[in-house]
Amino acid sequence: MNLIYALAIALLTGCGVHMLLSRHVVRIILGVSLLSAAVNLVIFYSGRISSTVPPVIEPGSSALSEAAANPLPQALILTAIVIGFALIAFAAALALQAQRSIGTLDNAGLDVAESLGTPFDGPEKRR
Amino acid sequence: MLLAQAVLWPVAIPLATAALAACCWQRLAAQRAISAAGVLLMFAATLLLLWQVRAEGVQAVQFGGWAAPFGVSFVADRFSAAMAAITGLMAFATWLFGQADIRRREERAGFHPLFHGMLAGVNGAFLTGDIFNLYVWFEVMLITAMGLLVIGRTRAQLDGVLKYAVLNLFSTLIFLMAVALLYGVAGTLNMADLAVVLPQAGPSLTLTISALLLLCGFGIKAGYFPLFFWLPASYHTASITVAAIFAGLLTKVGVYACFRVFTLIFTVEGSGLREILAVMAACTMLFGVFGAAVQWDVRRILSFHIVSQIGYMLLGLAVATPAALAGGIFYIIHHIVVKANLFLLAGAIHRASGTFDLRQSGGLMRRSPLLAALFLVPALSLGGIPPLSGFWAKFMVIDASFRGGQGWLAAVALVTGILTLYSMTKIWMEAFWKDPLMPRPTARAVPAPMLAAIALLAAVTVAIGLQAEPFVAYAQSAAQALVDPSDYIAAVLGAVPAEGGAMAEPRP
Amino acid sequence: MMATLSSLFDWLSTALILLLMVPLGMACIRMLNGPGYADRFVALDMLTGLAVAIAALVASVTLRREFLDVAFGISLISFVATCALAAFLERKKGPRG
Amino acid sequence: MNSLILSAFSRFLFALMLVVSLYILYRGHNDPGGGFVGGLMAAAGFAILAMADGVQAARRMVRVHPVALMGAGLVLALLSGLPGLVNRGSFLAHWWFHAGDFHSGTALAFDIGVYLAVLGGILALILRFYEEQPEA
Amino acid sequence: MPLSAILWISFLGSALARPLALRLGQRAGWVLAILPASLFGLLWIAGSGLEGAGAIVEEVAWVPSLGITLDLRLDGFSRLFGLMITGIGTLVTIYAGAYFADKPAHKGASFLALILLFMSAMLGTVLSDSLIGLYVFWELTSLVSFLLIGFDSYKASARKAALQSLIVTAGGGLALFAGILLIGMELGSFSLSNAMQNSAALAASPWCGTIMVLVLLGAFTKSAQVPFHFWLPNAMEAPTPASAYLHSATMVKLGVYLLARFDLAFAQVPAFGTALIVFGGLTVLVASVRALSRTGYKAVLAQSTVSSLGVLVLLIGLEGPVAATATVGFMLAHALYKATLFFCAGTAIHATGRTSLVEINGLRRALPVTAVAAALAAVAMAGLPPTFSFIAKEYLFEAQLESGSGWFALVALVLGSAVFVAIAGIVSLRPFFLGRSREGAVHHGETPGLFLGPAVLATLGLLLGLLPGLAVAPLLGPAASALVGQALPVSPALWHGLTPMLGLSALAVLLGLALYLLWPRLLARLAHLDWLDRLLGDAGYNHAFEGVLALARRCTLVLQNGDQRRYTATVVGATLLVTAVGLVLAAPPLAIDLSLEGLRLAPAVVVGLMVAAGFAATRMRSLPAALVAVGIVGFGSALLFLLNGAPDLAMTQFSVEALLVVILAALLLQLPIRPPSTRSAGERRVDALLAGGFGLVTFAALAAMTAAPLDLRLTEFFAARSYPEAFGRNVVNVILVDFRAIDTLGEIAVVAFAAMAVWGLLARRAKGKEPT
Amino acid sequence: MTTLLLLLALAAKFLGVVFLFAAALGVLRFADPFQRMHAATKAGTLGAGFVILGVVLELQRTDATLVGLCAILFLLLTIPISGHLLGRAAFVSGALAPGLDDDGALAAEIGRAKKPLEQRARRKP
Amino acid sequence: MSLRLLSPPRLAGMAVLAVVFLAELVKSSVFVARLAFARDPRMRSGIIAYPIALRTEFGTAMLANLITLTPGTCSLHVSEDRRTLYIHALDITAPEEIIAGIRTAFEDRIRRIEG
Repeated sequence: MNLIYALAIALLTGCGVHMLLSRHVVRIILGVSLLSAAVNLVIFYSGRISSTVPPVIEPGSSALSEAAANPLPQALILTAIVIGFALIAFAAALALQAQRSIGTLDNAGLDVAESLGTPFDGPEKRR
Repeated sequence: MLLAQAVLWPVAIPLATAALAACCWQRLAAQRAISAAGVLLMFAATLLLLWQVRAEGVQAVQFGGWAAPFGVSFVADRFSAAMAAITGLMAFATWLFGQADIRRREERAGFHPLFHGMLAGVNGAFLTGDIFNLYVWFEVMLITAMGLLVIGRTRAQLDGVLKYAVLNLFSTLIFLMAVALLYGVAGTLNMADLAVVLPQAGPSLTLTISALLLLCGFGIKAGYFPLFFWLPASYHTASITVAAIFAGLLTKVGVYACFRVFTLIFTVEGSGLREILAVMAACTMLFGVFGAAVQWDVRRILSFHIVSQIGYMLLGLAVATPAALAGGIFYIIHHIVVKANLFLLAGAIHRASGTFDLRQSGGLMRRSPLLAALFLVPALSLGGIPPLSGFWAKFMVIDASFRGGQGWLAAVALVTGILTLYSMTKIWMEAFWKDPLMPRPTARAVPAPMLAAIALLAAVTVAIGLQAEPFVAYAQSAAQALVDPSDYIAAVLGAVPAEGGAMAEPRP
Repeated sequence: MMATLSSLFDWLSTALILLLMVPLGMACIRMLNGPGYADRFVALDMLTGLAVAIAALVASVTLRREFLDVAFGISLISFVATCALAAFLERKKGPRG
Repeated sequence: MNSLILSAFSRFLFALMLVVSLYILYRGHNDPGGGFVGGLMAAAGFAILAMADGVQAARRMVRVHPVALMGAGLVLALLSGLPGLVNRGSFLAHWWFHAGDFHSGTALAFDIGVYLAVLGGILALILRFYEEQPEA
Repeated sequence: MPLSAILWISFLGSALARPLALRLGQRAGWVLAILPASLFGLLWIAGSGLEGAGAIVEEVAWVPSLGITLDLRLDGFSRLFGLMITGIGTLVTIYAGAYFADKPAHKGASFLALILLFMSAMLGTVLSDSLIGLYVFWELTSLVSFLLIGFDSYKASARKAALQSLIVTAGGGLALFAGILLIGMELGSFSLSNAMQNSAALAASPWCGTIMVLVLLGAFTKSAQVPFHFWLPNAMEAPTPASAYLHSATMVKLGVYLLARFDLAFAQVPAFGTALIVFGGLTVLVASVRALSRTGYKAVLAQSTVSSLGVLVLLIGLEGPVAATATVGFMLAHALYKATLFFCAGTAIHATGRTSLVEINGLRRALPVTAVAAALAAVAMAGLPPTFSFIAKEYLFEAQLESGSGWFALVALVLGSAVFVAIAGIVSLRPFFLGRSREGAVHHGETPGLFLGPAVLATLGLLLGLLPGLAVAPLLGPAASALVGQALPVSPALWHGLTPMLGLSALAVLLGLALYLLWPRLLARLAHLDWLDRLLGDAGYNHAFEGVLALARRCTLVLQNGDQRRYTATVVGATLLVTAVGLVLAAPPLAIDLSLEGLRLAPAVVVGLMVAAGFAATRMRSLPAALVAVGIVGFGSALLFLLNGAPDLAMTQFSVEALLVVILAALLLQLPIRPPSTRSAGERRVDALLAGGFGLVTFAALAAMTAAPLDLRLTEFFAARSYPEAFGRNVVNVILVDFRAIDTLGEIAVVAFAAMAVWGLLARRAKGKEPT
Repeated sequence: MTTLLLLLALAAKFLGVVFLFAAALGVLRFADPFQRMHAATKAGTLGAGFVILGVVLELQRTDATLVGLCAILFLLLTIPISGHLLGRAAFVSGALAPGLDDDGALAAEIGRAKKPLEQRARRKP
Repeated sequence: MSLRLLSPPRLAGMAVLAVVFLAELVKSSVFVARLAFARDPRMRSGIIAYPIALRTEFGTAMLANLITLTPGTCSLHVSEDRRTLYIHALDITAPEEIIAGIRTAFEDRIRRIEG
């Protein structure tokens, strides 16, 4: 099973990176979300995926049963999911505002920042 | 309680300030007051921490009272205490500068809470002793930084922050992945515990990849070659107060993390990291300064210089002898002060000449000789002219690389030095010496708070330069603690009663 | 007898989960193939039911109530996503607006 | 979306989700759930309201400024760490109140802080994102 | 009087100079001259007891942690330098005060302050025994000279020259710095005297050659030796008083000072002397040719300074005690006459407003005292008796003949001397005594401040020649002794009898006369030789400078080209490269655990669907479709959590996924949803490669991770303590709110800050109806 | 009794899965988004409901029953609304509907785009 | 949803409605399932305008929801004046039957609950 998980996570990471390399901001955002899903799975995998029993102490017992899944990666992933969500939401807001004020979301047309005081004009056109 | 928890306050105070400022979202006056109090308290707290660490050695606290590898610990050794203190200073200086620079519109967009949030993130990253917690603080820093970057909502800012966001998101993701891999091998997240456990775990493919991913993740944050592109693409668009504190602190957090991780958890020695770091350092210095040499916008010149100077710090890590690490630490401290000050000066230049573009500015020597004199201090310090702080920084780093058998790195550093000096004189000649092409209507007098902030930082630079001894000695002892982290480990793992003994009995 | 029966039930529940993978796959095909956005969104909505069912079945495999809680949560919150998608579909006029 | 069917049910769904979110928040310490999911659930309730009746309607329901709400959440979460600091000398060391098998304490306050912060945060996001849309 | 006090007085004095000068107005020059004059006196007194190679040493601590002191040392040589610096400094200050009398007060004040600072820095350089201290002051002189050269900053040429001088001298300074660091590393101390005494250790060091080259670089750049000779003539953009100080006395001689000091340290490295002779000789030749091809008054003088420096460097390269005497003698002589000539030139230019020698004629009547001083200085420059220069020149030839270092040095010296003769005529006879001054050509007459300096110096040159034993012996003797490291008897006299040296002198004078007479024609001829100017001028520097900048431009253009995709691709590619190189270098064991053990079909199917959706997402052009595909991935990971015992995670993932859809749908609502691709086919291939590489790295890391069992200490602790101590049954939640509550605090802070940032970012601008 | 309940539970679960299966099949095979929506909402809801019911019967715990019933209630409450919203949105956005014979004058009431959104988006801006 | 609605007869009405509704739901699902499994799932569907006789907004919405969960129908829209309900029917061979079915199964009962 490890093989399958590892392979799948690796492939998802690859897909995420591929989308990240796009020039369109929204696709990049989707790529980030793909990549962060993959990274979350890496955390999950690193805690060893071996059990289907939730890490909740059953009534009457005062300690978690041996069979339960590893709770620590779960807590870490929870944090990571939330943080990833916040960042993606912010990136989406950026994209929205950029669309509103610059009018494009394709990086081929986004060079407002770096054309400030650029030394490259005339024959030395950028790109 | 105040003293025992000295490590806590530099993070808790700005976080509380940010939260309180957010509570008063619509009342700017209240926000300003809270912000002022927060800055002063935080500065005091960081100084307290510094004093405490100097007096009593490594300080560690365990959150929730859970013993070290189980709970999250905050640790301050000499290095991190110094970083926190310099953060306090930066916060104070930029806050002072901001009194005259921050506009109402920016305040309404949440400047105060975001500013303090960023400080909390920076200090958290400096003080945490847990690698996952480090990730969390990195994210706090990232999101607030992005928020501050676009606080003016100009088109350039939007464009810049998009690039900033993409590369930094990639950075945090590979950082997180590396953390996961570390956990998967070592089963622990506490950095001190990792330092104990990893040598027993032995080398493995996963660990090596984790180390390299950490290097790249931090490298993006820090702006190493060839990972720095986001920095010159975005920093110059930020409003000056923001850019100054960014230039001073944010990349250094990446450098700090590199220093911490590659001395405590991994070693540079014998793992192939040295060669990679050395090449990276050399290229970072050179290509950074190349960029600076050709730019015309003051802020862009300075942005590229950040990259270039990061190379020197990295050089310290690449050589990795105690002297080299001391040089790196000294360099970080020096550079934070100087680079922030230069950005503040860029703001003052903009105020006085009405433009950031060197081709259009000029005549400031006559109009504002005080500004000219103040400019010379950090500019020359950056160029490594003695006896300012930059000279000692360069001295330590280059000397260490000669002694560490990396003469070629020293040579690159020296060549970079010339180009650094060149681009600083370029600013000087264009903005101060040259007569402006045309008088600009936007030019105004530089307000007093701006000059005060600049003068404060310039004074620090001069003080470090003339009285380098305490700083050098401090950096050396900090570096010694990095090379031999037994105190750090003992403070984290050994100082608390075993396994949270105090927690065993619930209180009636 | 009870033990074998319960293990049989366990096994059956696992098999049912596996069986549910088939509709899941079919919904995914519809989501990825389209052809229209409306088709994709309908299929995405369909996933809610599937997820609830899978959560419930996991609860029956592990005999833990916690998973039923998840089903309960999903049933409520995924509605928002559908709303948003429908709103998107309805309001989006042309390539720009 | 001027859907009568949705707006007829939106208030009801909103109230339901709010109640459920509080329930999830409360029992989070012992069962799946907690402040974060609770906050999300509550925010989803507001989102439904916003989509059915418009952003202003949702905004009116909050009464408090969403940013202030999350500021309050953060403050509460920070404050919940203080009793531990005073009593136990350790920040975020939770202080507990016991009544037989019933335990409650600052951990719950912390979770409420999380709930408020997340609610305020997501609410702010949703309100902003749905604010300027061209009406159908 | 401790030496440090002298430095303190000097620096404090110069710090106070500007405000003081502003208050004093016209008399500022005279009053401020008290500072250098008193320093002169102090140095005279402090060093008067020195005998032979003796020295006064004062230890000053600075940065003990780095083994750095600010030790000061006064021996004969540094005393001679110090006296030159302060003595000429006094006169320069007075002259500058007069020179700036009719300019805005703040300019004069700034200039005086800079001059005094300059003097202090030079004084520090020659008094330092610590190499680091020396370097500190050395760079300070470079810096102040930068400010002085660019003093008339409105002139583009002044700025350019200032930059050039800074780049060259500070760049050379960095080389020197490296050399000093290496010396410190090899000898274990940064003490100059220690280095001078440990020549054997230095010669034995593997770094010896490097150190030598670096020190030579430092000195050559400062002293404008070939191939760095170009900056000094350009530096005459500085106001004349500064030129006089810069060229004649001192700053450029610091390089010579350094070489003279290191002559002992490199005593056992023959290449050192050879290099000095070769480069010094070349400098003499090049500067001679260039001096004869100029017409600008200061330009000619500047070129002749370069030539003199070449002579000095050559002299240091020569062996033998006479060479040392010749060095110090020529140094003093040159300082005296060159400063005079610069003062005179300044007065002449000031008076006429013209700079070309061709246009300045017959100023004898208008500027009588200056003319006399110029004549005296010219005689000295030509090396004619009875001036002190004549004695110096005799020594010079003697040193050459004694060391027997070959014809090259001899030719260079004789030619150089001949050109000095010619130039002496050109710069003093022609402007002051030949031709007739044009009507109304003189705007400003000479004032006491303007003629005091040249008069005193010229007289001194004559006086010392006539009475050499009076002051010269006590001054030159210790200086030369200090150079060779042992007591050296020096008895200068005007008349040595008929010696070969006299013959050489005569030859040089004759040649010089011929050159002087031929000068107008020579000038016309040389003026046409553009290639010569290019070859010998700063064209090389300009090319190198432009070349570096062009390289920088190209690098920046390629690296920071504004294209996001390029950035990301480079970053990802670099990450992969670093990982690959790191793996090769570290070569970790390849223990990999890959098995299908424990296969469960349901998760496998889910995972397969996720991957399919992931791939589909990368191929979809339409954004809503891609959103749905990414949604499947998120949904799939929620299902995975569900199937693997993580209900909390599943619930959170579902909720977050739903809200993400809500937000992204709102985003897509306001965007074009089917943007055309701007990735070319080639870029797509590169991207696929990078993505594949990244996937491979991830796969390798994951596959190797499970080869070893996980240490579950933390998990066991949480499992055991959750309920008894933290009173929660849901361990995940207990970790979140108790064990690792600070993480959660940070996490909600991230959410809160993100929301705040978005709130500010998406606010509508000034439309009024927005509730803030 | 327990065995009976368990068998009942099994039956319910099985029935639920079958319904879900049918729903997915419908989503896959039906001709246009409206018809697919019928499958997704009706059969999907019922399938999920039956599965939950089965699990509730199997677990036989009060809290689980309560939660399960609540979940079913929510499903019944939300799925028709989402079906309605999706259907209407599909109609308004002009989704291709080969199986739709008669628009019953709805287009006159709320309007219907000439082309489906995916085709409208395809046009160059 | 006012308290008025909670009087005993209304509650009884609601209970009856719920039972009927559940039965309809099962029928409807079976219907769809049969179609899904059919060899040729092609059918003629269309939109029917249904005149509403209910007064309250909530009642109308309730009706719409119930319709959605019943065989082959799904409410798409309620007209602005709340007089017409547009229903998508899977099979429109007999639209009158559908309308009649809805009227008897749901609308009358809801009207009774409305009072």
